[in-house]
Amino acid sequence: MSIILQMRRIVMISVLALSAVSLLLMLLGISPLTIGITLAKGSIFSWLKFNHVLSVWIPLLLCSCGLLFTFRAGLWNIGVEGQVICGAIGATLVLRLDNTGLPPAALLSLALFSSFLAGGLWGASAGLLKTRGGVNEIFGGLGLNFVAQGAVLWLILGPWKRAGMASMSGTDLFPRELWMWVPQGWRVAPAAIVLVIIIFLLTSLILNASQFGLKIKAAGFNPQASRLFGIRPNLICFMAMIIGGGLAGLAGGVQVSCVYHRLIPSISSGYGYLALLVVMLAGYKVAPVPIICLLFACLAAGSIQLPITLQVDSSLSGVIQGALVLSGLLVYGLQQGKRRGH
Amino acid sequence: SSSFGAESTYPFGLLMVGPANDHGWSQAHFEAGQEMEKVLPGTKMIYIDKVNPADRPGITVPMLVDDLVSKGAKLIIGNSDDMKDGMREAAMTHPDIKFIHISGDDVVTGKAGVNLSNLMGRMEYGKMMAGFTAAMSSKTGKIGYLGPLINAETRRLTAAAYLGARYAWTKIRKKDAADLKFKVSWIGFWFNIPGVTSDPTLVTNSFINSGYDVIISGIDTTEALVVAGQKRKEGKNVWAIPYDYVGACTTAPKACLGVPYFNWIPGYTQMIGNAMSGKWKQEFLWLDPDWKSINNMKTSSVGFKAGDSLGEKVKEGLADFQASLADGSLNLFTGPLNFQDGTVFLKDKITATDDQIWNLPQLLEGMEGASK
Amino acid sequence: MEVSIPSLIAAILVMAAPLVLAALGETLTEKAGVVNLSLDGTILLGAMSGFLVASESQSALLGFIAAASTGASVGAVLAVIGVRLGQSQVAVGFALTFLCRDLAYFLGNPYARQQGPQLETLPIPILSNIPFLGEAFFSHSIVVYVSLLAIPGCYYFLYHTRQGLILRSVGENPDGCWARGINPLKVQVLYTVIGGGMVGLAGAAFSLAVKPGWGHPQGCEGIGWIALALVIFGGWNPVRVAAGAYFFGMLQLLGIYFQDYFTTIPPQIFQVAPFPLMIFALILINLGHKSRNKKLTGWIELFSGRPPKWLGKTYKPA
Amino acid sequence: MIELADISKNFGKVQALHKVSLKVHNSSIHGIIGENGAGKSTLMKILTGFISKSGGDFFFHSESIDLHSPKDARKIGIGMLYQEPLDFPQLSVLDNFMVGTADFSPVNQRAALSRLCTNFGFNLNPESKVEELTVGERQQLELMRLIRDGAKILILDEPTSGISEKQQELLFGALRRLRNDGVAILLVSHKLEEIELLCDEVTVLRHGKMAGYQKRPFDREEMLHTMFDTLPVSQPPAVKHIAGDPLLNFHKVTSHVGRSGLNSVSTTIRSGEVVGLAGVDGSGQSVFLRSAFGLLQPESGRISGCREVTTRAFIPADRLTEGLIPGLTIREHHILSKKSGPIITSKSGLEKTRDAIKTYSIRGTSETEVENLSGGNLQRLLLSLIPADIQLILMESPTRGLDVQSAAWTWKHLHARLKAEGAIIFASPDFEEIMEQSTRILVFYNGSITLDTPTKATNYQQLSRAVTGEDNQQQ
Ligand SMILES: Nc1ncnc2c1ncn2[C@@H]1O[C@H](COP(=O)(O)OP(=O)(O)OP(=O)(O)O)[C@@H](O)[C@H]1O
Ligand SMILES: Nc1ncnc2c1ncn2[C@@H]1O[C@H](COP(=O)(O)OP(=O)(O)OP(=O)(O)O)[C@@H](O)[C@H]1O
Ligand SMILES: [Mg+2]
Ligand SMILES: [Mg+2]
Repeated sequence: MSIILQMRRIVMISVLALSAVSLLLMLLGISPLTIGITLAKGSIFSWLKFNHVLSVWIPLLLCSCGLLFTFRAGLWNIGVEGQVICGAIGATLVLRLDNTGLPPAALLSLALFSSFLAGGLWGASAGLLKTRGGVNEIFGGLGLNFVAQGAVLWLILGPWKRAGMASMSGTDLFPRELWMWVPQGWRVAPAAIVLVIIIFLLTSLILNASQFGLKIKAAGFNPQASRLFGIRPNLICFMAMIIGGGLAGLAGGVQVSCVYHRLIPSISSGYGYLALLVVMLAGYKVAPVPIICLLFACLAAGSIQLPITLQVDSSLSGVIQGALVLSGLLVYGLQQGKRRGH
Repeated sequence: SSSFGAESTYPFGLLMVGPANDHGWSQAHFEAGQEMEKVLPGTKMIYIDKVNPADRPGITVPMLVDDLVSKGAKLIIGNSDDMKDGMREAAMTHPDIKFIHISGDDVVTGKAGVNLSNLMGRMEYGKMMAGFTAAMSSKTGKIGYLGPLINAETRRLTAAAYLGARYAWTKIRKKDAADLKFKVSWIGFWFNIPGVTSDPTLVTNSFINSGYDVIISGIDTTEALVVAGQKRKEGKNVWAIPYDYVGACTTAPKACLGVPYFNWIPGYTQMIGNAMSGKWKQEFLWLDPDWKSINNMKTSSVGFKAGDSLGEKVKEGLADFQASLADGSLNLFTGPLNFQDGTVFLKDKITATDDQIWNLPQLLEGMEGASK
Repeated sequence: MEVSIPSLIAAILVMAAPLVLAALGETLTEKAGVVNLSLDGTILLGAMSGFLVASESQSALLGFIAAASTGASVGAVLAVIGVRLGQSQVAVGFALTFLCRDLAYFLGNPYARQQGPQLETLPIPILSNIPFLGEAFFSHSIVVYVSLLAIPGCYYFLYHTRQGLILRSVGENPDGCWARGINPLKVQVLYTVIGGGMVGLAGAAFSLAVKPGWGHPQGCEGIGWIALALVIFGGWNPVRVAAGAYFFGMLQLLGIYFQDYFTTIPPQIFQVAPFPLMIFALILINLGHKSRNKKLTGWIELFSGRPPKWLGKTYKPA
Repeated sequence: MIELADISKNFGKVQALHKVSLKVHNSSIHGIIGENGAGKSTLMKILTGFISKSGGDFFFHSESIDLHSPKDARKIGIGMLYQEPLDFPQLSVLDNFMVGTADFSPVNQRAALSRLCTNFGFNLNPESKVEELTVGERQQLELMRLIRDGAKILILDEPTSGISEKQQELLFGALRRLRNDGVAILLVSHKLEEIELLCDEVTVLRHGKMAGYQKRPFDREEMLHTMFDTLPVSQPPAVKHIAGDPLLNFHKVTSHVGRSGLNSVSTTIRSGEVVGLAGVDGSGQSVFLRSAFGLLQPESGRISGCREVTTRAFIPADRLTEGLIPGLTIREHHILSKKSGPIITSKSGLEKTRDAIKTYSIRGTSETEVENLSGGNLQRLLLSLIPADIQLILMESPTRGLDVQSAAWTWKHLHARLKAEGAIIFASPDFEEIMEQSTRILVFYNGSITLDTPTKATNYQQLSRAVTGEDNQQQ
């Protein structure tokens, strides 16, 4: 698809969405401009706030990378939330181990690895439900989300609860040495940033420039024909689910080890669902994902300013995100309609 | 109102765990904060509500403190025990900013830096009155307590309510303690988080469906009162006693026996005042009601506002009860008292120390419901 | 806690009422071959608009009308992008879910936790005095009665009316309908909108009756997903879908009572219990379809149902 | 009563119909006959307004009208029985009967249904689900529905493919009655004996054009000639291969996929053979091919020999949707088809692809996405994708959509690369192709092999009789 068309599309989408939201705001007597400025101020105009943006960007991008795999395989992986939670549980499991004698760095890496594993397993189980149990992956994933939620609640109120307490506030804080290292004046761990960038590069390499990626694509586009090329669509889908779940799980690991330093019920922070919107808006392509993630992260982080400075509810940023995706779908639809010629 | 610190010399930040208009815990803080701007000229409140991971995913207390400080806040109030870790963390990163953590005890336990103080009101008394009115009004002798999460604070308050109820039941109504059912049902957090906590509406409903006719709310929001109001409309003779906020009864006046509430104005005035005038010192404030007039918003940190539906007899009984609590002639935390598991809490004639009350390890004998 | 059965039944009926409405609405939509995944958001938006209009106009009726039309318009958006323009219905549904949810919180914020009208209960004159049944079934708010009537209503419409038959045929084979002089697209659009309307009603049922009031959270979050699951659980059969809704309501309530008996299990767990159950049921159903064992299949056919053939696909007329 | 004048239809580039004209008289059965892809169904679908025509006029009682949808056609009493049944398998017989009726009253409709059943001697249980019916019974149901709707012009598109003799007789009985009641009937078919049994007049279509028209009595030879290109018969195969060792063995293979599936097919394919599968569309060829490749597992019976994927290649008739992966480029297809390294650079596979594009003269670049290729080029691409070391090549209509010389080229190429230990099996609706290219011919009829002969030993007439099932009739 030509760059010009790309550009036209991007412009159309943003104009459509933003004008819709602005109209709504003006009807409510709020100045869209002030909102825009506040959101910008609250996200990118100060180092600390940008740190906050990054702390959203990292897990969001991880989840989105995972989704890129599953979408390529033609799967609707709705289970991301649950996979994030399981990843978080996996990481906590390791970080709660005491007297392992391992150096913190090793323990942290182990935690991240186990979060990938846990998420992957959760993704795999959704895959199994689909391939073996014949449960539509949407509802399998959805159900597993609730199961994962149940598991984390049980852990927090049961085996892992704080001494003498039963509170949704979450588990005890991890000892400080198990917090991922953050330099003076920073609020996010550089290690996490590096990690997510590497993951993204790997994702684009695998999906756009590898035999495996091509096989995923083939299996997703046309399972029946892919068999003529000696591909086993079910197996490929299964692997895609594992990778997708693993990356989501990694996001959970990051949330635990870098952001909250403990396990909380809403550890997934809704990034699983937000990532779905990101990838949809990206038209299931790899390249735009990190930028859209950044945009969404800015909206999420900046939205805090709305109630503080304008007494406007933060959910506005969610409205903007939703409007963007919806107008994205609308524009795609219209353009395809044109190409079909009616 | 986007330019902070400009006209005001002493901006302070308020982090509220719930919505600023929850008719409960957070609203009480919010209105006290607003009052500060009048009481202490030069102060200016910067607030943010719904500070909890469910309502503001991915946002942590330290992040918000960073932001408030960047807006010029010189003192930060965090109003939930849920913020314990975050407040301590933030206090460490901002040594030159003063922090007030409500309901925490980092000062006592020595975990806090010098710039972090704790503030709380002695709600035990409020809860005792709540329990008293409940037991006085109950027809079935079954009192339900809608508990939030389980920790020392909630155990302490629930126990206090029970003691008040048992006193009314045995001493005033002259009934057998064994006939008084006092059941606690914990939802898991200070307010409803769909899919995470139990649904307080459901819990209250099931209380009432099982014959409990007075529901004492221990959570930040007013579901108990709302449901009780509904059930009254359906002709059931039930009441509720909300919590935290002086105006809580307005949600369903007919079903409201009264509300034990916090009034944060005195505490705020004292601590912020000191901080402004450079007399800040790390404190652990656990403020009494002003027994001369517990509903005096200037002076009393804890109050009990009787509801319209409270019968005259009960009103009088309550007055005497308050009086005897006031002159110290009555201390309900006096032995013999046993814990839920039957072990001895206080031997005969022994009265509990503040520390014993603050760190109550279990519910008391005679109460139903989980202790940890 | 010792339970009084009639009041327990009554409580279940109340809890499940909105769920029934939403699930039945979705059943209609899906029977016509369209997946409307936006339920969770639509319910919230309906709850908000219902509460907002009701408290402004002090008329619950207007509130319900507003909620219904909100839901219908959400359905219309899906119909345009997902049915007419042929974009993935799942994608559109998802985008709508989150857009609606946040829109609800945003627009409703000024009204959060304010006093609003709520439906009174209207005990049915004579019936409500019947000892056991009266309390259980006949002393409720209009919402509950409507939800109860909706079940046979829906069933009758689907299986005993001309329009109902057309609706089902479109979901099975649009080409066949086209060949019989029916325009499948029109039908799909129609029932996407109507189904959406019912989902909107469910929202108002929450904010004006079951959990009166509006706030963030309102307390009905997540119900939409449950409704969606129930449609599958009930095998696209209105009666079984409704049964599932009551089953779910019961589990929710029992969770509170179980708290006493299973003190080791946090009561919150019981809220998610229905989902593993649902998945398990689906697997069972699937195995039943696969297995050659006639007995097993026969037994499973009892509570299984095949999705409409055309579910979620976009129909392009020749 | 109805007249079609110069009807044309193109699907994108495909011209399915070109200036076809046709008159339909009442109380007459009009046969439409022609090979696969001749345009029969398309013409009929236009006649019912199911699809729109690109050109031409439509006269009803000699006044010009337009049909925008089956609704319009229904108004003037046109009803069609489609080639692939357009009913609702999940719904009950009665429901199917009632969909779209104005008068919706189960009681009346049930009565109407049973009345029609007795009239025609059909026997359907209103309650049973349609998916439990046989193809024949589903047709009966549709037929009765059309009668109920008062169809004056009945169109039946290949009603007899895959239905039993008994049902066929029932059906024909019904059709004759209807004709005598004054209904005009259009009968699309492949099968000569049906035409001869039933029709009063017949129109032959070839490649979307009118090829001929006859009234009773029919001249069979003439009809066959106009249906298929007649060439000098039994021209010796272009190639001679000596049949070697067994390569693939079918033993009593039965399958129920598709219209007619396979019923206990047994045969052995030997190396060096070029086997042509002849038969009317839907007679079992593609199930045979798919089973041979391993896409379909037979319900019973055994397929042995040449089992591992690397030794087989399959080119399905529906090239784009079954054989290739729309969305991927030519180069990506080549990368997939050959074992190459884990990492793909802008270089990888480029050389091979360029060569392939040159040698197979595919109109497109290495980065063209396959859905943008024309039918002929799709086929060339598929051929170019067949790895070198392949033993067994399976093809459905190998040269459909290729012009004469590229078809010839294709075959030359295929024979050239067919090594001594290899074999080719191809299904084709085109007799010339089979006669010319194959060394051995298998004729399929209703899912079984009715004729297995060396090409030398057979001739064109026998073949065309075999595929239309006449030999069976005579036996
Ligand atoms: N929807 C379509 N899109 C593109 N091409 C089509 C379509 N339908 C039919 N064609 C093409 O039009 C030509 C005529 O098709 P048609 O189905 O009318 O043939 P037919 O005579 O019915 O063959 P058969 O005997 O196999 O039914 C064929 O080349 C076919 O590929
Ligand atoms: N593996 C399969 N899966 C699904 N459908 C199949 C399969 N194999 C064949 N079919 C379809 O079943 C129908 C009848 O197949 P059959 O082999 O009897 O007809 P054919 O004439 O040999 O093949 P075609 O119809 O493609 O010319 C065809 O539409 C064919 O596409
Ligand atoms: Mg045809
Ligand atoms: Mg064929």
